[in-house]
Amino acid sequence: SDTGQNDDQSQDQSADSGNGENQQLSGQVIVDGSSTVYPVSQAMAEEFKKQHSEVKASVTSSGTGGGFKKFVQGETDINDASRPITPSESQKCKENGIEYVEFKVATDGISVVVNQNANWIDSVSKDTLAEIWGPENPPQKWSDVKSEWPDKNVELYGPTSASGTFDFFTENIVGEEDSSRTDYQTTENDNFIIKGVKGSENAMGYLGYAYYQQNEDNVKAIGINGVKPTVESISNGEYPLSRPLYFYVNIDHLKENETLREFVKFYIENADGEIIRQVGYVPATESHQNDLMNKFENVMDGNYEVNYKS
Amino acid sequence: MDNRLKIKRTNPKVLKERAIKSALFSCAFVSLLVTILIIATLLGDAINFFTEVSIVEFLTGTNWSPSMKPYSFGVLPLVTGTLMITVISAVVAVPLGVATSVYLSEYADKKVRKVVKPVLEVLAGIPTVVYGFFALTFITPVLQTIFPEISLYNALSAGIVVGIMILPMISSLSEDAMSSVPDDLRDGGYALGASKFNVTTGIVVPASISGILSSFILGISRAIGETMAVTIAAGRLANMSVDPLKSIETMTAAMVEVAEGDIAAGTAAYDSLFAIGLLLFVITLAMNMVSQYLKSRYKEKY
Amino acid sequence: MPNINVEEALAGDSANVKSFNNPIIDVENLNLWYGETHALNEITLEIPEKQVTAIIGPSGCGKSTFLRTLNRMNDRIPNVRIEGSIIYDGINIYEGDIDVATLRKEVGMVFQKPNPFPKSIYENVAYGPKVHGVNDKTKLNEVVEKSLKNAALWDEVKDRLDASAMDLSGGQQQRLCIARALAVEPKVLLMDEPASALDPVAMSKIEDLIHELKKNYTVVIVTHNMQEAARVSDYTAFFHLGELIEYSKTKKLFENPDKRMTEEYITGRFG
Amino acid sequence: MPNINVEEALAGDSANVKSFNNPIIDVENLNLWYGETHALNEITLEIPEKQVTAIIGPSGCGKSTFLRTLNRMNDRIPNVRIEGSIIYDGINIYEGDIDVATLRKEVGMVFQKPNPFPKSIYENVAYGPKVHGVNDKTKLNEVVEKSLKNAALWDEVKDRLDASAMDLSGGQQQRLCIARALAVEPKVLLMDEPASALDPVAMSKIEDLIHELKKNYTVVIVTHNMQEAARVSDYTAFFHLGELIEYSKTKKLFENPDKRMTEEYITGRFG
Amino acid sequence: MDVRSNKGDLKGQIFLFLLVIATCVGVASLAILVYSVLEDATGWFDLAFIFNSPSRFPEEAGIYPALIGSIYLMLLVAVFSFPLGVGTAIYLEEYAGQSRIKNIIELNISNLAAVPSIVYGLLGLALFVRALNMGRSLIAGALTLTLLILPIVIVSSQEAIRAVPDSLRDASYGIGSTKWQTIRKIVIPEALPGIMTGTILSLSRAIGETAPLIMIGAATSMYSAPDGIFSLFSAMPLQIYAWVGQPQYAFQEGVASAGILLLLIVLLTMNSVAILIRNRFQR
Ligand SMILES: Nc1ncnc2c1ncn2[C@@H]1O[C@H](COP(=O)(O)OP(=O)(O)OP(=O)(O)O)[C@@H](O)[C@H]1O
Ligand SMILES: Nc1ncnc2c1ncn2[C@@H]1O[C@H](COP(=O)(O)OP(=O)(O)OP(=O)(O)O)[C@@H](O)[C@H]1O
Ligand SMILES: [Mg+2]
Ligand SMILES: [Mg+2]
Repeated sequence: SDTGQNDDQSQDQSADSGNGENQQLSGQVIVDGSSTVYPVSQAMAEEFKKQHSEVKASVTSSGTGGGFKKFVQGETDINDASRPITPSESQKCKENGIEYVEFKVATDGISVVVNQNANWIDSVSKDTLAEIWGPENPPQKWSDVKSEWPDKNVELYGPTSASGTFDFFTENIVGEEDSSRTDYQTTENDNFIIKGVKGSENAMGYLGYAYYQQNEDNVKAIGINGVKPTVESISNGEYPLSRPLYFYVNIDHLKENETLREFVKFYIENADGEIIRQVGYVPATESHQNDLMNKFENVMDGNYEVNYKS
Repeated sequence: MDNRLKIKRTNPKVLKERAIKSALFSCAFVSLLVTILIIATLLGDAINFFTEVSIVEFLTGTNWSPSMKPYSFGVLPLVTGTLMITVISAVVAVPLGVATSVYLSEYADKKVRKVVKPVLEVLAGIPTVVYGFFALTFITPVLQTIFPEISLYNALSAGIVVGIMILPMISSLSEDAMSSVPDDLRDGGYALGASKFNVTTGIVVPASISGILSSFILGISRAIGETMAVTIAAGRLANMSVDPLKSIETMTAAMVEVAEGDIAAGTAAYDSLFAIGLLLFVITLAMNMVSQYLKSRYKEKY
Repeated sequence: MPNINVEEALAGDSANVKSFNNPIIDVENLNLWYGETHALNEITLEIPEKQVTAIIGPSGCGKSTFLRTLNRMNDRIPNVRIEGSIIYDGINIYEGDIDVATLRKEVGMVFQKPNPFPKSIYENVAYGPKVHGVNDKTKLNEVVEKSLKNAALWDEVKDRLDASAMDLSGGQQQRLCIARALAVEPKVLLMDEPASALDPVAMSKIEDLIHELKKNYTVVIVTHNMQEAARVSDYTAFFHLGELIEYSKTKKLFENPDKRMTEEYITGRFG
Repeated sequence: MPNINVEEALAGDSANVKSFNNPIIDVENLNLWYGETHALNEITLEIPEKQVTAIIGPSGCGKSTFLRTLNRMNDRIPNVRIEGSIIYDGINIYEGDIDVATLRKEVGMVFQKPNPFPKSIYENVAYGPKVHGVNDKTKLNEVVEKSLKNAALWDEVKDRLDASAMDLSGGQQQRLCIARALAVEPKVLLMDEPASALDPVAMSKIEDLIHELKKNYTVVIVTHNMQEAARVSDYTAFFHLGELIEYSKTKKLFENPDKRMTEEYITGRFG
Repeated sequence: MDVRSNKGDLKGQIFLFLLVIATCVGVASLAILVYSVLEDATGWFDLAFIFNSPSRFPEEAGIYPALIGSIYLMLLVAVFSFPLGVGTAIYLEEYAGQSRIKNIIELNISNLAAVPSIVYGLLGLALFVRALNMGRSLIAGALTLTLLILPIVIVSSQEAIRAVPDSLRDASYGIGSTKWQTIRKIVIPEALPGIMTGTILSLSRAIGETAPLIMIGAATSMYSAPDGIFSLFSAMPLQIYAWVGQPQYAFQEGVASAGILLLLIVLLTMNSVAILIRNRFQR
């Protein structure tokens, strides 16, 4: 992505949304939540700010859970989430009289990566992955998994158990959320998974698609059940570890705060395009984007009922 | 007239002195208030936590796994992790810090002191995140050449980096304490034919021991409470081992993990953050009581 | 009511001092500047071994400064510049690699302002011997007791050797500092107004001590007290504004000074 | 060579002192303990206004301690316990709410060890007046000059008022501290061995000053120097081991003391 | 004896050697750190970086809003923590005597020094952001950091005040100064170098802290600079933290390093003021 391209694009966008009479927005928007979604919100805020220079947009990444803790108190306008809201969080909103609406903005594909030079592996089945990462009798040597694999120690890198990535991976691969072997290197910074895997031919790790995409030269993503993570395979759901990313908006704030309204609209309008791709995620399809827009309009028209989980 | 010296409560000078005293007391009171508020902040959720996890399991359990099945909330591995970082960083920073302060205060000439002291103080201001990366990308690789079996994330390099971080706290505050020892005392020593080494270790250091101990307490306290650097560099593997070459998890790292991860509030995993905070508070309180006692025994006054 | 008779104290011959057979310290053309201030100006004098030399002169004339040059305590003050030479025991102490610690062990000093260490009374006195390698407890106890006795302090503190030296009275602190200096058994003892804070009884004990010390040691003493100088010293040097005005046998200097200035000074008070 | 004749200095009548018409300070049954140490034992004495009272006694007998009780400087030492009363200007300064700052402004003090502030010479002297509200620059200059002159220091420092007081010689520092105390014009001036570090010339100037001060001020002076006590004071109190042994007119005390102990002490040196 | 023999001091030579080595270790650590930062920052650190807002394109990314946020933050922290910390120290050293309350407060302060910064974040969130309704404003962030560094300011000031010789206080009281006059004119100027050291160390700590600010919800990215103490804000370490976590190398290394470099520059500028004050008062 180069800069010139971006300039053109932002001009396009101002043409898109600069049609309102509300030229001089000057309010503020507070976004908090998942560090996975954070780059998306950050990019949206950046572009939005280019059109509305007086707006104050605060984007924080304090984790999905930490963000929801504030969201359920009505302290933030938007909460980014790398997982759906939990029933308890939803109930807190209900108790506090917070009405919210969920938007699924982008899709991530959790990528399993190995060293560039690891010629012995190219694709694995979900079951094999489960065997490697599962809690029961975790293999110590690769040859314990498959006899043709090298007789070398298994070195694993992954995100911490507090992250949404971990939850999603364990639920979809191991089969039970939060169930995993424990003897692997954990970090909350995905760049260090890359570093670890890059450094050893016997290493394997999993992380967000954005990180893989930036490091295609450094590590190799292996296929799962034969499907490799690509924009295509993630967006059409073919890739087994496609993971939706969300943001939640406080409806009261949405109604009161014109700036927020414009921001959310802007966010949805751009959910299908370049901005999302630039930060390394897979954008929404056109039809999905239309759904989001309809949902937004329904909320604004009052045709929307919050479906609290329990 | 004959009551001139008697303080009248309305005497403006007296009122002023009293007002100042009250104002200063209020300042001191703030710190008490902060403690009360911290306890209050932690207690609510910590109590929630203890309704789900028994306090005995928490304090005696040897397995910490709040968000990985099987869930388990034994805090001991975190305590040993914190202890290890504290000990390693103290082993690095205390001798280096004291030696540096002795050098700057007693040996270095004025120009060197004027440059080196502020230079070292810069170490105190480097963002802790940066320290974390420094440990991972510089210290660990160096250590790897010495201990090939060392983990990428390990207690040793995290401890070293925390030691570097608290170094200026110890060196600067100790240096201040030593340089405020009156020169008369040094003269007294030198005139007896004591060498510089003797005067420094036998007179200056004992005379400034209160300040030196304070600097230890502040430095080591920061090591105990240090968060980001260890979170990044020491790994996230809560294990009871005391092998500094392995990954560990400290109490503070566990707290950040919960606070910045995606775990939902209200779960035991989330509430454990507050329980750990409270426990850490109790542990440091006990340590401080001991050190206050020790300090009161080694005070020299001039 | 006693009459103080200085004349009596000044027995001895009245020859002027130029040089000694065997001076322990030989100061030649000594100049000292504090920054711009020329505090000692071309001082030349020899200090005889096993004698008491007194230095007198008005406040600010450079007595303390001079004393401190003799064991290089001036090294410790920034911006001091020294020219000239001081030969101690055959060696110019301002030249080449001098082991100042050994120098100071041999040329000990008691300061004008008492400066006890913030330690116990015992530790103050034992510090010197310990530094010089005496670790034997009984030996130390002996040294401490003997030094405190010599400094006329033992009776007052023998029951509280562990008390802080900082809680002593001014005069007690001064005697403690004397005891501390004695404990390392220097060959030359420099005393900067050791008796100024002392009452007559303590003072006379210190003077007795000085007489005693003379048998084995060399003493250089700064004092403002003419009688003391007269009583205790064999030779007296009179300083004025950084210059050595007159230096001769004590008796001579007090009875028949060469210089008008000396006469004015020593009689200025009592004339 | 002068003879020092104490007799001459002790002119005046020889009545013993019991009480004065109008004492400025009246000490009654004063006891003081440092922790366990009983440092002052049932001291009762009256200090006459506009007279000079000398306090003598062996080192460690409680002279400084006593002096410090008179303006409550002992408040500052931990573990001090005081019983008895001290009436100053009609008020018991150990009772009720006393404005110690005003007390100390009126009952000023010069300490045994010179303790100049680490500021310039000028600032040292100007400190007191400034604290008491004098801000006018010319007024301050006047006060500084006058005080330094009175303390016999002006000539030595007039060219370097901005230099640090810490670089002065011992005797200069002591005179600076006297100047600093004079600058606030106290009614009573407590001097703890003010002349001990002074040479005869400076000492005589200070003594002249004390004579001068007497016209308007009350002076209480601690000294080890019998001649000085004899020359300068009107009344003398002799302390021993925390007790007031004898208190009478100076002439009486020196010529014809009531107590054997007094006689032994004052003659002990000169007999 | 031979005063010329210098061999007796071998111990002293070894000692000095060790001291120099120790000092060098600290200096060398800093040199390595700064060198690696500089190396990564070259090419990224320029005026545009300082005056731009953050961006998802590394070439355009700047730190201006966070820079201004940090500067405001430090000014506020200094304004809050200096009087509070020094005031507490004065109370404890000059007024409290040997009382029980003094022991309790002192114990409490050294205990606060060990409370993890994240807990201060929790406290700031509960107290300033919520209870006092300050929101995620600069002032809430400054107050949170103030509490965090208060123990350092207090303890170091206390030590500095304690080291002032009592004879100076005697001298001041002896001419009738009140307690406060003595403190203000004699004790504080004498203790100032030590107090400044504490202030330098604590402000340094404050400027590099991330966790508590994230806890109170300060922005990791802001696109406009704060314009008042109740304004939303970001701070440099937060922005750096965000960059370091980005997938692109250009952010992790270049842009983040440029941010660190700028932070060090700000830190040095801030400290040099304090250092000037310290040097002026140091004897
Ligand atoms: N702070 C203190 N704590 C304990 N004891 C003390 C303290 N100050 C003085 N003393 C003791 O009290 C006694 C009286 O001391 P003080 O200073 O009054 O003596 P002094 O008469 O002034 O002696 P000098 O002439 O030597 O100055 C001495 O025995 C001394 O050791
Ligand atoms: N550290 C210093 N820096 C600058 N000048 C100094 C220093 N020490 C002393 N002086 C000056 O040098 C001169 C000599 O000082 P010195 O202390 O030798 O006098 P002294 O003869 O001992 O006087 P006293 O009898 O008052 O102690 C004085 O004018 C003094 O002000
Ligand atoms: Mg002198
Ligand atoms: Mg005394």
